Amino acid sequence: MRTPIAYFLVLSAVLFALGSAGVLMRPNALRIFMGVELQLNAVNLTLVAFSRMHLELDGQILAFFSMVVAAAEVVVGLAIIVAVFRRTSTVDVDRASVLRG
Amino acid sequence: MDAMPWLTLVIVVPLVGLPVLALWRPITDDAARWVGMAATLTTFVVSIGMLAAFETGQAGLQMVSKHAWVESVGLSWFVGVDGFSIWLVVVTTFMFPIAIAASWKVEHQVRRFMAMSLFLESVIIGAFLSLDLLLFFLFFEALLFPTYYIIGVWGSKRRIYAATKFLLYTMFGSAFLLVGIIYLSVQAGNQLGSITFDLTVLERLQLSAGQGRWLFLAFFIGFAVKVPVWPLHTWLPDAHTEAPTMGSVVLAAILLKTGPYGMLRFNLDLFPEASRYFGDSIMVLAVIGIIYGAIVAMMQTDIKRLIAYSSVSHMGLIVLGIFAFSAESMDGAVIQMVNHGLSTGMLFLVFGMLYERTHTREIAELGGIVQVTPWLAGAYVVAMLSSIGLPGLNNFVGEFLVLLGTFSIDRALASIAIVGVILSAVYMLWSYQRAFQGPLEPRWSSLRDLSWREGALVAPIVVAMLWIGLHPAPVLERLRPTAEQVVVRLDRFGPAGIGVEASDTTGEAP
Amino acid sequence: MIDPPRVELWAILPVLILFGGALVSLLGAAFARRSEQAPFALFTLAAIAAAAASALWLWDREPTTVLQGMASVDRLAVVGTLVLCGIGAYGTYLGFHYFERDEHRRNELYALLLFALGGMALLVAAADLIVVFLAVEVLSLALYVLTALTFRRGPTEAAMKYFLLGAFASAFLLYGVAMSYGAAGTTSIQGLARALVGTTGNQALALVGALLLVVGLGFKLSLVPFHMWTPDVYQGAPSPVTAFMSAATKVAVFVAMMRVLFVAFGPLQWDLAPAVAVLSAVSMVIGSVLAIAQRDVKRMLAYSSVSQAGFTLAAFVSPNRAGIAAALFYLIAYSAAVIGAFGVVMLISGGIQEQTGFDRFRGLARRRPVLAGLLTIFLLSLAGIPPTAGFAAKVLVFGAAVNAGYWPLVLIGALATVVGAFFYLRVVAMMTMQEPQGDDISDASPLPQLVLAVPAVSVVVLGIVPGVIVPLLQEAGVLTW
Amino acid sequence: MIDLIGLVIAIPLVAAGVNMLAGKRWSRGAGQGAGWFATGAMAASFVVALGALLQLLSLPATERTQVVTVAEWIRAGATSVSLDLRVDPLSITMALVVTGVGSLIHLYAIGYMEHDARPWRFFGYMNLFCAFMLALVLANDFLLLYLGWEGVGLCSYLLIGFWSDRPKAARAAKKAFITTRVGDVLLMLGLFVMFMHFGSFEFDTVLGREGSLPEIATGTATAISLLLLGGAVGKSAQLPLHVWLPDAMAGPTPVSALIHAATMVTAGVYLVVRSHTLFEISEVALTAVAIVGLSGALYGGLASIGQYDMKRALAYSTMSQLGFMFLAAGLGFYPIAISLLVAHAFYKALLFLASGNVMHGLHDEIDVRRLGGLRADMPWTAALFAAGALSLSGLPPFSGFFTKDAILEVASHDGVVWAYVLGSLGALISAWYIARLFFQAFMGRRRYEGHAHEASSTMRAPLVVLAAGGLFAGIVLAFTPEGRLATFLEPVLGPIEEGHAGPSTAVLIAISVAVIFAGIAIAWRLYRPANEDRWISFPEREPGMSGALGRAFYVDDLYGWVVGTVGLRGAAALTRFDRTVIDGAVNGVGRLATWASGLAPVWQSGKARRYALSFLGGGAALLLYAVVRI
Repeated sequence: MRTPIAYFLVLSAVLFALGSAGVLMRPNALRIFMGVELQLNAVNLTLVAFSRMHLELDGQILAFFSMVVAAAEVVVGLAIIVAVFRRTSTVDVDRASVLRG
Repeated sequence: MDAMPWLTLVIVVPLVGLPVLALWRPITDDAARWVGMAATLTTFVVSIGMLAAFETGQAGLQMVSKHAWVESVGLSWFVGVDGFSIWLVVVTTFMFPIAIAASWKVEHQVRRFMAMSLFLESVIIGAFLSLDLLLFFLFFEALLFPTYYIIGVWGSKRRIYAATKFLLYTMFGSAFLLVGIIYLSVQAGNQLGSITFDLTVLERLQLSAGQGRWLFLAFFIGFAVKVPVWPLHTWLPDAHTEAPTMGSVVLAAILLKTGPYGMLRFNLDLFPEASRYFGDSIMVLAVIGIIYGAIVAMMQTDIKRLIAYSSVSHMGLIVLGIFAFSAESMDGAVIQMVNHGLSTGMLFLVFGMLYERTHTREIAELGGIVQVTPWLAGAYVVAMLSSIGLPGLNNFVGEFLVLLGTFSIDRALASIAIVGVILSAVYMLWSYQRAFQGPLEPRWSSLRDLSWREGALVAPIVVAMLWIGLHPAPVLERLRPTAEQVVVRLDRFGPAGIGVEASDTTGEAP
Repeated sequence: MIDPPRVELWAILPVLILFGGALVSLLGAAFARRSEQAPFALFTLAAIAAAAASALWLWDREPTTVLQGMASVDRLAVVGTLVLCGIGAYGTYLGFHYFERDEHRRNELYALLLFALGGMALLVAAADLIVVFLAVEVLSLALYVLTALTFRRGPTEAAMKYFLLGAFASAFLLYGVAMSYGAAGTTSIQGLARALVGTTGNQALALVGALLLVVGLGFKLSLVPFHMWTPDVYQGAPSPVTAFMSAATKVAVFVAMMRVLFVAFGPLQWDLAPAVAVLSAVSMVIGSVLAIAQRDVKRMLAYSSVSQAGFTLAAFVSPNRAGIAAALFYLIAYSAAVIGAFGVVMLISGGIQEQTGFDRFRGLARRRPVLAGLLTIFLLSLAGIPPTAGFAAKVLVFGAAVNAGYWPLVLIGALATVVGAFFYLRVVAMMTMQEPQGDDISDASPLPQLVLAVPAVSVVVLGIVPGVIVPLLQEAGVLTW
Repeated sequence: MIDLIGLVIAIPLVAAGVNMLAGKRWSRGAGQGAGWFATGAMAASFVVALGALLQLLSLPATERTQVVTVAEWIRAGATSVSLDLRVDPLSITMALVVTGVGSLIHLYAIGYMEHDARPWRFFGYMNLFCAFMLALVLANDFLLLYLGWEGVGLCSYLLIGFWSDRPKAARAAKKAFITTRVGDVLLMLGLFVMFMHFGSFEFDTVLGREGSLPEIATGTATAISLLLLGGAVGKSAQLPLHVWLPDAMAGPTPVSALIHAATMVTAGVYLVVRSHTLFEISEVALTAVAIVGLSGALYGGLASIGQYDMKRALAYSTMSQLGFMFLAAGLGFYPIAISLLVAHAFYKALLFLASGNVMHGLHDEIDVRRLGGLRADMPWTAALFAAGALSLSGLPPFSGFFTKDAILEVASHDGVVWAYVLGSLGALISAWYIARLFFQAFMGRRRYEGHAHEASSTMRAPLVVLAAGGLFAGIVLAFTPEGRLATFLEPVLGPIEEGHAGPSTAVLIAISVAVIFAGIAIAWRLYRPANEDRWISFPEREPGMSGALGRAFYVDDLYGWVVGTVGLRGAAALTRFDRTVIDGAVNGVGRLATWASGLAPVWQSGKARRYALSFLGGGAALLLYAVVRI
């Protein structure tokens, strides 16, 4: 017997929520970024689940796209974070608040 | 019908000066002044041509010219003139050269000053002549910046505060106006299939009573701020006081008139039922304004503020005349717009001349100067007497007609409003006594009296005042048909006023 | 035997040109010996011109979708691409001038600009949610780097915030795509529309997806409450970059938004419009109000761009040609004004020194009458005071909204305009009505002033005769189903 | 001549303009060009008026109402006012008084103003005044009448404040204008009601052609006439709007004589008499007029007794004399009212100018306590003042007798006893106060230093003429109910139906003569030279009484308190309200927005995670919306 689609959706929603929570909880830029990655992968799970539901492959292809995008983001993001670290020798986003108001 | 496109001309001519001022780099200040003067004078001449082409005794719109401008939006260049607007245009073109000459002494950024003045004149005239609501609103909003700029750059100490207050307050009002206009045009789109801002089309729309009343309010707020109707008046004293003479004169003489004019042209025309419905309450507001403005004026220690509050009072009278819906009061209201323009304009003009000499606006600091500057004081007295409605001078005609017409509609209100006549004498004469009479302040003992140039500026206004005061027939007979037409139309939407019955009984009397 | 997919590359020629140009100039930047930036700038401008030309060439094509429904060929895309190319050209020139005065050159600027531009060009032509997602990512990644370009403290911090929040937002965007996919079984925009019109689509899921997409795109558009990165990034980023992204991003994303809201989720219009209206209202009001307290012109303009996005969004409550044309006109007017404004700010603030405090602007009309005049025109247009394009744009947008029955929204907007007038004209007042303070570091070289005069003139012309482009925009407003 | 009646107004008007613009030229140095010019103008216009009179007399009594159209003035809605002048016995009489007495006073003023800095302006104003006054009396409709009405008010304002460097004068001028304006406003309201009923301001329409009464409901008539009376009360300084007249004496004496005695203040009487038909329709209004008159007569008389300032005393006496005129009009004896008006014009002008001589001779000393014994130094003036006093007191055969006595006589014959009794009392008081002035100022020992030089000939000649008029006009014109003037006025004012109640005429005359002598006797008893110290020290001995009389029963002080204290406080409060509440609200909105905007940093703290939180909040809200919507 097949597992109902709802299970996957709920699970991915939970993961997505966890990812967001990670973003909100952690002051460390890298951990925030991990949170984001978790969200993306939660979405990937959703996509795959749906593509299974619709019995066609678009969703899974889309998931691959998102992985690529995630990778690209890692590249750019880490570069920027490093740049910040070079200047302020910290990756605590809360310290980076010169711009405000 | 006249071949010349007088109206378009009179709107465009002032703008001719702009490129000269903007592009001709090595222009000297004097040259700039003369450019401004020439442009405004030409405009005056053109407006006289328009006046000559105007057919007396016709109620409807004349010299109408309509050209599609932005079809996709429904905007069209649609101008026309009738008894309501003709004199306002003339008084505008009449006051502008005087105002410019009065600002001859402006030394700082003369080119911009002249450019702004010309732009201002053009858009004011445009506002008076446009029959396309969007076009009107365009001009109505375009007024703001030049005025803001003139007050803010060439004004006195708290000029930026005053300019900003003026701008924001007026924009606040026109926000409602804009929504009203757009809503109306969309209604037109739904009923006639094509979006249009054409007044003559929109006035035939079928609006439910509710729609009519809400739209009326939206329009009314927009204009009431400009008038200003109590209690939306507090921007006026600041703007008047801080503005340079040019600003004060134009503001008082012309700009304020766009408010009551808008009510006449749009509120009454588009929403007759609602006008009837709100008429009484607006009359009450107007009367409050009359008395309130006069009393507050009495207590002012700054002459320009005093004159400003007197404007609040007088404009209240105009609004009263409009919403009394009797032929006399409406005639009175329209001619009173002209009169108030002349008298208050002249008050600011003459006081501006005095200010150039004394650099104070405080009544307490002046005193006794009539002994050293008899002619200046004389000019001030003439303006003052006109503004307190002395028979033989222009204001009396308007005041009398407004009060007469109102009295025939609502005795109580007219009787309260007429107290304003007494109060105006009180605050004017009192301030005159304190500022001009009494023992001479030693520090003013060497004031110069009016120069010939200044005298030449004042003279034409005085002539106009006496002319309207002693022989207003030419003015009245051009605006009367329009006013009567409007009143008759309005009477279909409400109880006919007693005044109308009276005029019926004596209609055949020559 | 399955026939190979047909590949109509001509249809996305502008995008290809831009990406190609990007790669070339990237290689050039890598291998060029002398760090002379003029050639790069010229090459970039040439690429942009070519892209624009190829876009024009597409104008008369029969509207269709190509590449298995991935990209669409229609006039909306063409208009979008053209506007973007214009903005890109200005971004290029401003960037060139900006770094020309600085000792260390940044030739990767041009590559990044072209990448971003390519992403945007792809976005305005996107016919599939996947492409929307990818395009958004491409342009964002480029913009992240552009923000940090000078590697000073402000820029890097801004870039980090932009990046983290951007990634966060793109997660939502992707989630929205996923939901839509779940609802309709396809991610093609027209497919979604068909599915939702019919019974095959799951309305509830679709609504959630649509809203998530709005969230994701709303971030790029800096709509309240997704706007909070905007002030920091706009202030932190180098002025030319700010100028470029404040204009170009909005154009591209709003065009995508049209396709998403009007076509893909057109059937859900009645459910979406209220949400859109609320977003628009809060953006207009909060953006304007928060701008009042700002004492830094770049930051003030950032908040103003928030409220401007709100105004543009107001047109999205009426799903028809009028609405689209109004939105497009508004975008054009806004882009011209905002590019010009940031350009003048760049010149006044001493380029790379980025001194954008109010004091720089006091009495400017005395020192630099031309710059002050230009900035005045741009600010008046942003404030929506006639006779500028901003006024016409507001009238069009409000007209569309009232037409859809949303007159309260319009009233709020009109009142927000009053608040806007306050802070825009306060700058005018400072320039014209106050005395100069401190030393003058502004850049008075004639060429940039001349270049910036073009948008100023066009703003005025569009204000007086909006009719010259409105019909074209209305044609562009015809979307294929 | 009648067709040229416009000249009567035009000449002084033009002269005024010329004098004010160019008078400076020919007034420099010794020559008093402006003065002579103005006087000439008045004389010329007098001649024209005289000519008109003669032509009028040549016509049969029934055709003595001529209307001359000059131009159209206002036409709006149904309002149509053409600028017509009306020449009939009444208006021509008034015109002659204005121009005649006017010329004499102008002549006098030449000498009086010789030391002034700007005589040309003074004479300009004087001529202007005459022009407006003539417009008022010659008007054929109420609107032109109103024009003149306000015009004379303006000139009175300008002339009272002529020496504007004296704060007293400036204040008095303002007070006069504003106080009379109250009356003017009532008059205007009257015109409104009139217009609503008749749709016109024409005399013929409103008042009915001679003989016929206008058709109008009593109520409306009452309303109109009472409002008109309000205007009259203001102009003629009757209770309760009299407070401006005494202060108006701050102006140059010729002004007091011309405007505040002979002409302008009588405009109220003229208005009532002119519109008598309306008043007659409503008995109420007529009674009101009588009451106003009587109270004015008594109040003015008593107040006059209390004054030490000669001109103030004369001012209050003017008020009481005007009171008598109103009484006459109120009882319906219009010709007598006019007769008294004419006679009063003569002798009151005379009295004022005589006191003017005193001031001129004693550099502006006017307080009787510091005068006395002037007989010796200025015999002419003394004699002339005496003549005026005799005429005013009403001893036969002087003009005062014919008029005041006539009122009482007719009153008693018509059996209006209260009017008769109180009127006689008023007569007694009049005799009393005028005799008092003469005794105090001209008899007894001199209480002033130096020599009071007698007035020059140009300042005596006109007085002589006025004296002649004051003394003998009565006999010449026979101001009796059936005398010439009365018959002349009959076409306009109708005949006087004299009743036959009460005692016979002879008895009445005897009584009134006795009354007058009683008054003089009282005056002699109190103020004869021997009593000098007692009356000078009167205030110390009777502070209450002298205070009450001297300050005219504190009416003015009451007004001063109401306006000056209560009114100003209220106005100040309203102004504060305007600044704090209304404008405060406006600025408050601005402040609110700025405050809200200031909150930005609180949330916009620069911390990325907080940004993410608000982002998430927004998303959650939208999802919630979706849930609700589904």
